[in-house]
Amino acid sequence: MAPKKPAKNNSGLAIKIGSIELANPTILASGVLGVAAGGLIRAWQGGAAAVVTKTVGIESRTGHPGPRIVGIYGDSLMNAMGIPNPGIQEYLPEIESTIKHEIPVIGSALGNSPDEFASVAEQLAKAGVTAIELNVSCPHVGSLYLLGMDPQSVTEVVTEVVQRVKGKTPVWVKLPGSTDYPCLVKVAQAAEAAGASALVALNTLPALAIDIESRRPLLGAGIGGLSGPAVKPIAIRAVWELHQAGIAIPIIGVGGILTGSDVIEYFLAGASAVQIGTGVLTRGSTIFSNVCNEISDYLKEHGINQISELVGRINDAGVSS
Amino acid sequence: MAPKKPAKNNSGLAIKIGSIELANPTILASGVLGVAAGGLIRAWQGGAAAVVTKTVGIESRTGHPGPRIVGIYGDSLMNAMGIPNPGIQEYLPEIESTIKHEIPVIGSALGNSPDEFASVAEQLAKAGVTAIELNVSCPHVGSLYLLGMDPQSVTEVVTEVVQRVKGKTPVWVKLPGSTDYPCLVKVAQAAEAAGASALVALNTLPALAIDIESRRPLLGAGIGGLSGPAVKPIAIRAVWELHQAGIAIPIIGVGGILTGSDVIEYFLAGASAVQIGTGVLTRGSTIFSNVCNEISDYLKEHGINQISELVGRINDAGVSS
Amino acid sequence: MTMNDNFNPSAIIRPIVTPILGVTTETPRTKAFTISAPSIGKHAVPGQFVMVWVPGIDEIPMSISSVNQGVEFAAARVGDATTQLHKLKKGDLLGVRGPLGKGFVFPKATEEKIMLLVAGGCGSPPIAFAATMAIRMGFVVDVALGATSKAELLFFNRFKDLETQGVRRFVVATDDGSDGLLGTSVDAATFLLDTDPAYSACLACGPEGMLVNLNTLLQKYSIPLQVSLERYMKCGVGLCGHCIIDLEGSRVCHEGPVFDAKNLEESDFGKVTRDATGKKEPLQFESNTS
Amino acid sequence: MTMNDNFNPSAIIRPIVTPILGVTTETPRTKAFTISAPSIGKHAVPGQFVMVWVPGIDEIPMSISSVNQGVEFAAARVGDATTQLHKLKKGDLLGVRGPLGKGFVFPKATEEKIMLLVAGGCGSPPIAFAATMAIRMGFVVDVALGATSKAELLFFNRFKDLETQGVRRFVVATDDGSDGLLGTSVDAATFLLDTDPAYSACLACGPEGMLVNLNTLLQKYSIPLQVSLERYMKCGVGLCGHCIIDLEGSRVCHEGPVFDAKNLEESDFGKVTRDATGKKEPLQFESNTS
Ligand SMILES: Cc1cc2nc3c(=O)[nH]c(=O)nc-3n(C[C@H](O)[C@H](O)[C@H](O)COP(=O)(O)OP(=O)(O)OC[C@H]3O[C@@H](n4cnc5c(N)ncnc54)[C@H](O)[C@@H]3O)c2cc1C
Ligand SMILES: Cc1cc2nc3c(=O)[nH]c(=O)nc-3n(C[C@H](O)[C@H](O)[C@H](O)COP(=O)(O)OP(=O)(O)OC[C@H]3O[C@@H](n4cnc5c(N)ncnc54)[C@H](O)[C@@H]3O)c2cc1C
Ligand SMILES: Cc1cc2nc3c(=O)[nH]c(=O)nc-3n(C[C@H](O)[C@H](O)[C@H](O)COP(=O)(O)O)c2cc1C
Ligand SMILES: Cc1cc2nc3c(=O)[nH]c(=O)nc-3n(C[C@H](O)[C@H](O)[C@H](O)COP(=O)(O)O)c2cc1C
Ligand code: FES
Ligand code: FES
Repeated sequence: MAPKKPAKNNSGLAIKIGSIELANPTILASGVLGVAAGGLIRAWQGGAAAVVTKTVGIESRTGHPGPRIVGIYGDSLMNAMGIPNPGIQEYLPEIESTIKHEIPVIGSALGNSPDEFASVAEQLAKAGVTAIELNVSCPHVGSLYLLGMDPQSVTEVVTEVVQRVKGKTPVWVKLPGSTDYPCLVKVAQAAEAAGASALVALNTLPALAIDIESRRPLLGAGIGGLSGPAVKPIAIRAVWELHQAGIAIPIIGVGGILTGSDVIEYFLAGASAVQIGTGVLTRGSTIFSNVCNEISDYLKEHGINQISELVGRINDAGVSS
Repeated sequence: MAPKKPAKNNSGLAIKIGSIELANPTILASGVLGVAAGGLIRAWQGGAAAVVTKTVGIESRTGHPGPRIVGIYGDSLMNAMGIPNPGIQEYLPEIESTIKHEIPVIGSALGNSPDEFASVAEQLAKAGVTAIELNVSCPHVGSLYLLGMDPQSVTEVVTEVVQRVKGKTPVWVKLPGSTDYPCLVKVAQAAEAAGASALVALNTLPALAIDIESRRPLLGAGIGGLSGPAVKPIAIRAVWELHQAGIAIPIIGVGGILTGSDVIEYFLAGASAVQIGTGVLTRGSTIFSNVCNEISDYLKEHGINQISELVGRINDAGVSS
Repeated sequence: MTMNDNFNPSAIIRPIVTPILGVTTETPRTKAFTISAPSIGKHAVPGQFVMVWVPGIDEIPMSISSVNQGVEFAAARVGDATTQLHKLKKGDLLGVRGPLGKGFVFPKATEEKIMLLVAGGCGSPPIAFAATMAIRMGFVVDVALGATSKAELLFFNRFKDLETQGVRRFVVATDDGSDGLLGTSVDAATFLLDTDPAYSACLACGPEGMLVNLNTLLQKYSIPLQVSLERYMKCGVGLCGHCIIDLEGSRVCHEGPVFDAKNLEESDFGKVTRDATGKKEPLQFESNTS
Repeated sequence: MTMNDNFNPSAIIRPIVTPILGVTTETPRTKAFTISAPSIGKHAVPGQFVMVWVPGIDEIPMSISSVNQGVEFAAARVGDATTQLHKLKKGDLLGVRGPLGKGFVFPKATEEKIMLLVAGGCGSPPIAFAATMAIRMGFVVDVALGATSKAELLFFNRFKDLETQGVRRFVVATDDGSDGLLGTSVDAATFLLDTDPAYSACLACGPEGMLVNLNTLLQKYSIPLQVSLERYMKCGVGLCGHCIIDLEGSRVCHEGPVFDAKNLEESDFGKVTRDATGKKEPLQFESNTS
């Protein structure tokens, strides 16, 4: 069974993230569909120009006990999967069978130390991933969230990873769902200075939901990460703050994207590409092509040739940070 | 015209915030309806046990240009009012005519310095407010948001205010919409140590929404504060973190409350009372009595005598922070 | 673009941003703007308003004057936002959200029923919309229109045209006597009442002083009066409380802008208004009772 | 409490937490639980499942076995969550969300149509639900049921009772021969096919080895087979990808758990499964083709 490449009837959607060229700006976010090659392929057949793998580490993780997801008012979601993954060795075949279909795969990595991050990254690079995404920001796994809030730690991780992949594979850093933008900017600057090729903003936001019948947290892990429409204006603010602060590497926006409008909003704020996760639940795995069609309509209606022309083109005269 | 006190047919709802006794746990949040005495009275007639005034400073402020509110997916809202207020002198009559109706009024204060905060607080105290709420956390007004993220500044402001009101009027501190909980806990501890009587968590979260037609921010000020259901799980997490961290003064939960269930959720996480803002838009100004009725039903169905028995009673065994 | 209507909050809290369909100069200081906003037009009733977002400047309340060819409002040039608004042309972007507030309440029409409509100054927009509606509902309609001068008689032609459709008598007054009676719309109303005071209802919009005087006048005839008020508006949807006019918390943007004049006795009506900071300021005008 | 149903996300992503209405011991290792969840019961079709939240332990998938007296499922005690589940009594709280996945597809029933239902081990729940539904739809139904021993024949009485309502033939098999044929549910099915192979469809649930063997058997007769599969589930709604079984990304929780056996050729069916980490593990079973 050879998966079919989705029709590319949308012009003006091609974008670049540094040296990486993609057919359109939509990328499958990490942790969604990505446990298996088939999931990554499904997203790509649904229109995603690239796919991010499930975050993987050196060792396998069973993840948190269930419930692992819970719906929040307004099509939003909380999850506490706990980054289940079979470990990089076991996971490599999934990546390889995806890459075999000429699908750009971004490998998401975690680690307990700069060295662990780098080991995972090395193996991902060897498997031929298009880029590596460092997950320094999962809000419900140990100290990952705090790692991503600390510029010094981020410097160490990124420096080690970039050195070990010898600058051959671009390294992206996924930022935490923080509302402390001055801190976020410092982390972003640290990542950029240490050699990151792009930033991904944002991971889920730390949150808690309680069942009032059993009086227990609605997620097995207690704390979870908020995603979906609830976080969109917060993530867009983050993208804008990073752009404003003069971050020169591309910013990939993620959080709450459901429609082409949402993507345009991210681009205007300063994003050069986007990722979609929770939207797969709301609109199905063809959300990527649906969103691309909506972007195309917008570009046509507004006489814009390339979506990339919109990056950072918010008219924010008079708006103060 | 003497406004009628709403019927108090709900038992088990009475709560205490330190020395303050309230007929039920619902309080009107600052900035909603509170420009005029009539608005505060309306909320009280709608069932609120107490009302927080619009935040006022020494000098008048015209606030931000419009648009000042914008709806966000899922009944959430962003606002950038910019804290318009006529200055404490001009505003005092509104407070006085509200207090005349024996309505517990909480005076919300801002300032550019500890001294300014204290001057406003002194005047509020003299007018007979039940408590003072320090707004150190508005995300779209100059440096207020950052002030509330800095334990040292919070210590200075709270110390000065508590000293100037001579410990006679309880001082509440309203915390910023931060997802950096370690920081939030430090600020809370600073406030507590400096003599605050209660904490209010959270103010709105800093966010940005963009109109893709005009390519401008949808709020006149650009940046706005996110409120409503989108922020509820984040604020509940904040309340829980504060409670977990051993904060001993009462915590007042605020953010996204629409129903009695939401209030129960906040109580289980550690809140002793709640405030409601955006819900006034969703369910009207009688949301307070509606919510109280829903709480009563819950208490009855579950054989609970007093809502206060629920404070912090989340069963979070096995849940790690 | 309508692609994500499913996902959008309602148009009362999120503007529909759309190119202006048409601009017409109605008086030297007033222009009428028409925009395409079917979801607003479909539900609007006379007296309701929209918040108009002039991108980059401000968002301001404007009464809906017509929903025939799209949503129309007419803005007098008075300050920053309206000055910028007047510079906009067909095709320029404008945001509108609404319909906001409660409009005029039309009594059940019977053959006998006659309605008096009174518009002063910039008060014509909701009255023009109300006239169209009243006629469609089968009312006999008399209109009293006032302005500073003949040129400033807003929607004069529109009311004039309605004479063939159901407006029985149309009387104008100008401060300078350049057209009609010498005086205000209240004087025009007095003229109409002198001839035939058998009105079942009166709907009015205009400067607050005029509305106070009209109220005094109509009380003598026991004709129920509905007035459309103006207050400084921040949110437009009853949330912020800026436009409250009494101790019951009546919000001009939500319970109003149209109120039964008889319910305004214990309110700020005719007495005070608030500025942008929320500060109360006394209203000054010439009273016809003194 | 139903007070805020308006504001709640749908029951497929948020559990309905409610006291257990009833618990019955069905076999030494299996108990059936009934809960009140009308919104789930109303929409559920045979083959669909719920995610059952055992508070404080875990959330696990369980096929719906009946929607007559509330939503019912039957759980074998195999590990942590099911052991704790078995300790729960009537009135204890349980969370359920659903209905999840796609159920069995019933061919259009005509007088001639006869359906074969095959359940092995813990596979009875969806098959019992399917039997009830098939009978209501007018099918003639034959049932093959297998288990390790007589005592473990899950829902034996239920199928037996259905003999008066539309089950034509009901054949059991046990590994130890303590009841019916000596063998598995596939042997019971073989017995039925030997007598009369004119089935228009076969629906089956049970251990994957059994399903593979059944598939081999039915291919000889060209009888279309639908199987209900089990995979480790994390989200249950097609989001996380943990239960994917092929390169097209077929999710057992979303495109399944019921699949047409003929579509499973290039899938993991009968070959591999994933553990809680997502690691692939070979499936081992005794094949009837070797
Ligand atoms: C319900 C309602 C309906 C209205 N309908 C019409 C109409 O149909 N046609 C028309 O010409 N005018 C109408 N107005 C008045 C109109 O809103 C103001 O003239 C306009 O806001 C002035 O804006 P500006 O920026 O040009 O003036 P500014 O320079 O900002 O201020 C000039 C004056 O305009 C008023 N104003 C400014 N901003 C607001 C605001 N947000 N809310 C209320 N008043 C404000 C104040 O009185 C202010 O002193 C209406 C007002 C209300 C409340
Ligand atoms: C669609 C579907 C329907 C099912 N219907 C039934 C049914 O009607 N009756 C019944 O008794 N069993 C059913 N199962 C199997 C049932 O889910 C497992 O027996 C149960 O999850 C075991 O949980 P545990 O904590 O007791 O076991 P554990 O100690 O956690 O693990 C024991 C084994 O149970 C399985 N398991 C554990 N967690 C999960 C999970 N989240 N998803 C899938 N499998 C898991 C694994 O194979 C694991 O090795 C169904 C499974 C699926 C996928
Ligand atoms: C079920 C689920 C699992 C996730 N797992 C991961 C993960 O393993 N690694 C990671 O970096 N982000 C993970 N995320 C976060 C998403 O990649 C994304 O940053 C976030 O959900 C916001 O985007 P969205 O609103 O489009 O979902 C997960 C999100 C969800 C909903
Ligand atoms: C229109 C509006 C104005 C507000 N103004 C203030 C304010 O002046 N001072 C303040 O401390 N909080 C202000 N807030 C924040 C609220 O008091 C509250 O903390 C926040 O909205 C979260 O609660 P909610 O989701 O119930 O609205 C305002 C909120 C809104 C929506
Ligand atoms: S303008 Fe906000 S309540 Fe009327
Ligand atoms: S369990 Fe998550 S996709 Fe099936």
